[in-house]
Amino acid sequence: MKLIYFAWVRERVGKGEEELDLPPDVVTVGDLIAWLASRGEEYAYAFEKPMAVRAALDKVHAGRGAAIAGAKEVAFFPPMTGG
Amino acid sequence: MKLIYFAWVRERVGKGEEELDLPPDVVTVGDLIAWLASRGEEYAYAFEKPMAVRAALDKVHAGRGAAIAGAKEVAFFPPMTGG
Amino acid sequence: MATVRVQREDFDAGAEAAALARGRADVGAVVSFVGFCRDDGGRLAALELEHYPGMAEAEMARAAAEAEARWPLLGVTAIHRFGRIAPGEQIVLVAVASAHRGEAFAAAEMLMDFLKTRAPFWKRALMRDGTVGGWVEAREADDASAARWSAADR
Amino acid sequence: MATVRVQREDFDAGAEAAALARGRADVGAVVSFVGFCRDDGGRLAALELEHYPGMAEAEMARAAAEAEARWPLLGVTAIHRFGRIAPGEQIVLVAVASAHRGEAFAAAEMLMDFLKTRAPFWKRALMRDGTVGGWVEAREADDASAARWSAADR
Repeated sequence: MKLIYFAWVRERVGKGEEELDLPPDVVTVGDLIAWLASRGEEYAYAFEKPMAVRAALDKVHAGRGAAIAGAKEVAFFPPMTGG
Repeated sequence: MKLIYFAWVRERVGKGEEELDLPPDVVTVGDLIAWLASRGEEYAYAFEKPMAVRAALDKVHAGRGAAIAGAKEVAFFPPMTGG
Repeated sequence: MATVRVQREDFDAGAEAAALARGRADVGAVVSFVGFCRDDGGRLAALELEHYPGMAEAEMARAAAEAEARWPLLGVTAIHRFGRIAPGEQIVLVAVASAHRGEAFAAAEMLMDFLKTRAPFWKRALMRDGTVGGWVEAREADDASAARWSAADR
Repeated sequence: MATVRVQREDFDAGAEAAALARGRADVGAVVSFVGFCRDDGGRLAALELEHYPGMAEAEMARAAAEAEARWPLLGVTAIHRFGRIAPGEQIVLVAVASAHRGEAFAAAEMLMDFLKTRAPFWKRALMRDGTVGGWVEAREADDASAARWSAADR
């Protein structure tokens, strides 16, 4: 699974993207955030306030309950501040 | 008193402006409309639906009860359709 | 502060809007509205716009002053043409600059509502078949739209 | 029908808005919004805008499609820049054409609300004193503004 990070999520994780093999019990976006947060200090920091991080599956906004099966890329980022 | 007419009020009255001496009992815009409407066919036609005609005193919108004393010009016109 | 013009000539809407922000860094938003002459399904040859010289400018300036009193605006430009205007041509411009977008949108919309219902302009339709169409009638929807900005709604 | 662009280069807002009405006589209204980089009282040197390539364009196109489904629009253009943007420079354009002004104003405002809250762009402040300011925080007011357009309000 390709994971992409933007803005301060990217800075905290320390990389813009990575490929990770996910354990089979990671089914939803919420599961993925919980699993990532357990992978080390930098991830714990990035996801310390889980609701402050938004997610997208294949470039479409996704809620915490969305199933990640079938997605090619999952992105995590702060609330948007464009415009 | 200078009277000015615009759009279909002007067409019905048959002139764009005129100078008229008003009788002393013409005090308000409403009085002036009633007096004008009695002056002939063309005026009666222009003011046949009195509420369809708007008025301005010295280039400021004025209601029927506004006193015309002191005004240099009174204008009559249909509801505006600019923009 | 507001720029108000009533003129026969066309105007450069983009240049007018851009001028409101040029050379300053406190403007965060410029909203501009341009009204065009539509051809009414191909039947209209042109609009003939009559206006009340002097009062037209004064009413536009009054509307701009009301908008400026109501919102913290950084610039207002309003231009209205008169005379013969063909389908596809520009009739009116309202452009508003402010720090944030909310007030620029609201002020531009209020200015157009006031301009439609208070500024002394009257449109007559000249038809393609050579006839002079009637004077365009005022729309109740415009009065309702303008009424949104009355003091009671604040 | 909508034109959506995400680009590093500046854009000609007036030309983009004018293009929506050019050569047609069914457009009665063009509303355009331009968002500018403010200097934050002189402290800001520039904004650095990061975006999610692909998703940024897709979200802008989705917002335009929602506006087109909701109002009878005759043209929509949305342009958003990324990269380093100095105070006074343009960041974003939304321009909407329609027959009547009400829907053009509403659609332009909805598009900006959606763009602010849904399009994946993030601003970082670079300060004049050489420090990197923080990432700009999302404003609750923007979420509230976007919520106005939810289905329940229709």
